[in-house]
Amino acid sequence: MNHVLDQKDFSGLFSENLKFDYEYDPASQILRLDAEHLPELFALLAMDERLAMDYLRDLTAKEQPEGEFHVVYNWVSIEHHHTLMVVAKVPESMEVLSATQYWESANWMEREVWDMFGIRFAGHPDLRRIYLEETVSFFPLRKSFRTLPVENVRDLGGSERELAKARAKAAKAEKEPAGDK
Amino acid sequence: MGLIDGHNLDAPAGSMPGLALTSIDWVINVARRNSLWPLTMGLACCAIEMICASAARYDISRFGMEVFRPSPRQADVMIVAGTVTYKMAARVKRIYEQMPEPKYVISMGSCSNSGGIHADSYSVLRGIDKILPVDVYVPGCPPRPEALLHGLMTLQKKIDRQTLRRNKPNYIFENRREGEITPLPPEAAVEIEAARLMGIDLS
Amino acid sequence: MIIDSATIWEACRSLLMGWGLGYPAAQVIMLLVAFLVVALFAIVLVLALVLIERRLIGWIQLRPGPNRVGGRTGWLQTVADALKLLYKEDIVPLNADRPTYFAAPYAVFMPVLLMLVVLPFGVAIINGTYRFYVVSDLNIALLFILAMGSVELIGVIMAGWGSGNKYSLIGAMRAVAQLISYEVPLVLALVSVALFAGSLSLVDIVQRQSSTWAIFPLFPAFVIFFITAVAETNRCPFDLLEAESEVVAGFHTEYSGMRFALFFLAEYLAMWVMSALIVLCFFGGWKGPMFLGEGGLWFTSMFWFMAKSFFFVWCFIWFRGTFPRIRVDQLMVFSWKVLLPVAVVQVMIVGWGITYRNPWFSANLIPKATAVEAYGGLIGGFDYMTTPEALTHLTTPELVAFGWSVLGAIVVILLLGAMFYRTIRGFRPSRDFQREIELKIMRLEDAKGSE
Amino acid sequence: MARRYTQPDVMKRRSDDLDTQELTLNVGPQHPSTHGVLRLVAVTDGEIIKSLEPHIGFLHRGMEKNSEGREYRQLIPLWDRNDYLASMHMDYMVTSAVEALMDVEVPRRAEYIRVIMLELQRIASHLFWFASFALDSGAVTPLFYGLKEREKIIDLFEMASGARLLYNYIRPGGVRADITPEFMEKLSKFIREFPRYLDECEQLYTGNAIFINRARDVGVLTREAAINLGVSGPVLRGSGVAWDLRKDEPYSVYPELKFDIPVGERGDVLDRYEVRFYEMRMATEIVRQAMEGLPEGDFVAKVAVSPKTKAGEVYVRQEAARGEFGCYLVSDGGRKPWRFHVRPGSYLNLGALDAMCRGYLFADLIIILGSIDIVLGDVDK
Repeated sequence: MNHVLDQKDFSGLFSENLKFDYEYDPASQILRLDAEHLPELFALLAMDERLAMDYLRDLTAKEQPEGEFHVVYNWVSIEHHHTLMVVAKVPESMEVLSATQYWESANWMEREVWDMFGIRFAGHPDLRRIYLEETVSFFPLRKSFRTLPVENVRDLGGSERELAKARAKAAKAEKEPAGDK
Repeated sequence: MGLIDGHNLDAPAGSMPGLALTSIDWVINVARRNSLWPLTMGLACCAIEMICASAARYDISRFGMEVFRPSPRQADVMIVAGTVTYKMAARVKRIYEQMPEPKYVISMGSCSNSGGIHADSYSVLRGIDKILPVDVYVPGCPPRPEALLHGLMTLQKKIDRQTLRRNKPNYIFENRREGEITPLPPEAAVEIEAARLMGIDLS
Repeated sequence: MIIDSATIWEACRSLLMGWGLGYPAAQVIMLLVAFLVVALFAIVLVLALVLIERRLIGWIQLRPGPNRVGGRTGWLQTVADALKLLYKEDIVPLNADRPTYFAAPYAVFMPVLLMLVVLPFGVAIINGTYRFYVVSDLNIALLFILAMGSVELIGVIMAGWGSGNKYSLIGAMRAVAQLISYEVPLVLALVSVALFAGSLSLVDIVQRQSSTWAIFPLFPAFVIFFITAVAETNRCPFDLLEAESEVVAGFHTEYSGMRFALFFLAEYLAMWVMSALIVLCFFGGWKGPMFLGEGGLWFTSMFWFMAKSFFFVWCFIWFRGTFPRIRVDQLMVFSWKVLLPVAVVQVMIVGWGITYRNPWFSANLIPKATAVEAYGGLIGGFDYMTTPEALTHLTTPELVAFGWSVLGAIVVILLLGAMFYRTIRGFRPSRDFQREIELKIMRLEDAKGSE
Repeated sequence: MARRYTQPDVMKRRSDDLDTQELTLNVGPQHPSTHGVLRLVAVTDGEIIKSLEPHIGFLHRGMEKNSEGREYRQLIPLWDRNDYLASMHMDYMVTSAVEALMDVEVPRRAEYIRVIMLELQRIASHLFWFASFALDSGAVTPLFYGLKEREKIIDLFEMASGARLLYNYIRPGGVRADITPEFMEKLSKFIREFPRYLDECEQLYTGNAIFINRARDVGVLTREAAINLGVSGPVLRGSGVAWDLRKDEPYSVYPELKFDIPVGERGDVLDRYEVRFYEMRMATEIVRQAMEGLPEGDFVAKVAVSPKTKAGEVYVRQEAARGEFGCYLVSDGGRKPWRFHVRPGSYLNLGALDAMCRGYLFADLIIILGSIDIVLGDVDK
């Protein structure tokens, strides 16, 4: 789902310009495709007057339960006030095209995705880790990476329930006469 | 301290050197505890409460501590306010080493006490006391400014017990005299190993 | 019986010589003691100044300020600070240039201390002769003070270089640029004072202000001197070389303990010396208003001197509580493009006024006042001010000169008044902004309505 | 008037007889004016900045990873610590993301209370920005004036939520506790007095010629560059783009309230300053309207202690104090998020620092950094 005020239907525009397999849902404004086709999509989004997606507001990635990775883009057109979310499936080579040639804001966001997921961006001017040191060997946001469980972090919901139970017990004990057991 | 070292410190209690030294201790401790200049080092959320403590309502300057020094060379007390990540911990340690003796450390907030809400994270140091000797812990997430002021007053009480006399329990240059560094707690080994995985040398 | 420094001096010397010391030995011992007294005075003064600053700044910033050590007033706070700094560890950075690093604090502190030597604090009239409270009435006192100010600069550079730290070096570089460029208008402002008084001795300068304080004819010079004095002492808004938000602590970033305290002492002492210099050069030194001042009593004169200088110290602190910091290139532009031309014009006007005996600038024509005249200063002192009767006796060039100076004074007053009004009124962009947006919306709505 | 030194200028200077050398200056990570633990490496020629690279990650706590192991209600206190100067916005961000996948009808009273809190938080955040910005430019007193007024808002928050800094107040279905008549009384007093106080602040600081000279035409970011670099919030509006999510992609009950969006003209530090000041005035106005229109009714809908969401993915956004806060939530239908990503406002705003600083003086760097108002917790996550 994608909160949009006036949802425009781009189906005609996409079917006219995109000559590959894709999935488009006008209700939620989400476009799903394979990452190999991103060059054509970028050119369309940046160049087409009717789309004019000039503001790349978010770029991130996610790992699917099956182990494949998706890169997620969120665009908005400040000129036309419409939005679009693109979910691109990352190929086996873990390399997709960088969006920095059209949108400079992708620079740091792509570095973050590389840092956290280990997805490479071809054509990025300066692809280094951004949060962690260069020498780190793991990618923290992959599901295969697990943080060490720490014993003193309690399950908040559970402990609250236990506390409520104990209180109720105490109140009950107070209400009843002292000698009664 | 050269003058004082020359005296016979084993003289029986009540004789003149002891008396003189006790009053010198008293004068210097009064001076020290009333002019604790903090280092401006805010790391995260607690820094905001630290700034609030220095602002008009809580006014840390009543205790003569409003002289926040930007340079560690001129500071007396380091208030570690906020989450210490492994990446920052190495820097915090270096800044601590740049401060001149006598120096004190206040650990402000759950994160620098024990890791707090981020204790299960892959990049957060679980307590600044794994790498530095801490004088006062201020609990809270974040502690209120009153709590920080209370922590500072607790530190003042600690300073009151210091002495300039060697071979006494509260001699302030205990470690420096022996040329050794304060030993790290046993839990520190785990943290140093975890930091090494993150590419940071903490030892 | 009035006790004054000269009496004490002679009494001490006779005492020492009575113990069998020769004249030179007695003199040397007394000089040493005098120097110790001056140093002690300086340290007590600085401790008081720091405390005053912290309390005043606290008052400006809506908070009480230090009030724990020494009762509610917190009067021992700075003593505690000094003691603590005395007992701090003294760190020397590994890559420091050691001789320079060690010498720098003294090279900064000593010149400022030496400036105190030539400052006259007051006057006593004993047996019809003047006795001035000054350690040494040098006849080149102004020159001496300027020279000492420049020597201080060398200390700052030494500190910046010796520390082996980039921030220190940048702070010191800024110090060089700032102090050198502000020295020029400072000197020119003092040149007009010296021309006006016809002497470089501070005692003479004060004595020549018997009829009128130098601020009235030399108002632009006063403004220039005040601004440059703030810059010379590195106080806000010119505190670029120790700008916390930019270069950490500037040239004394690497100093700790007592060495740092020496920089601290020097800064505050310089602040007071500059205030005292303003008072001596423009506000009649120890002379109080009208008959309250020159009564020949040492304590009234000292009182007025200290009161006036502390007023300017207060102004310095007030500035710090109010102004943001100026930027480094604007600092230069302000000095070379604004202050310097005005100072040059001021010197030209004074010179011209003296040549043509303009009544505004003819104070140096007054004979050195004697005790009798001083007592009659109530009536006689203002005789030299221009009165309607005196105007009729002027020659034509004098009259023209007088007219010019009146015109100049009006222009200066208008300019400063406009600046003052601008500061008081303030400029509120967001409100103007709001009005603009409202206007825009109105226009848009009008346009829609017409469609 | 400030001047931007272009590359040829620098080259010309260097081709003079002087044998100059580039100076690499390292600011931070512990520096009084980096607003936390940011490290800036500036290559300067004398005092002119030739290039600048921010190094971040000194406060990276791995919060996105930690979120994956927590239930939805536990996410709120965790993400409170992200942008600790605008915790209410953080609460609202998590809440709106969860609500979007939950089918819950939020009571209107709760929405109004949320708007009041969000706008008060905006004022508090901007006041803190004013304090620290003035401190960066060398004026100490505004710090105390700004924080004095902020304490009043903190008092209000404390009355409502019980905390001074991190509130954990807005939660799925509504808010944690209803606001009381005493709160409303104190709030209306605050609303009455606040504009007069803003005037006082401007008299103290804005009118100062030194400040105007330092801020005008410094750190210019053009309209096109601002959009391309993805900056948001007051920085974007300061560059002349009328883009405010409260107007352009409305959420909560903002469509029912009347307010203006301030827009700058030159895109310099002074414009960003003005925009923020005007936003504070406007936020006061919004709070007043929301206070008057506050309906009676429930303050929270019935939501399970540990709610489950539908499977799916959602991207929600809101206009927070520091710009657009987006939240991308992927749920597998359980009690914990599968993937929780936050698009922080400060992160991209900081990315534009290099473009703003090139060609200006090193002394300008500090005031430009202050004008984009970053929170390092938000940048590093």
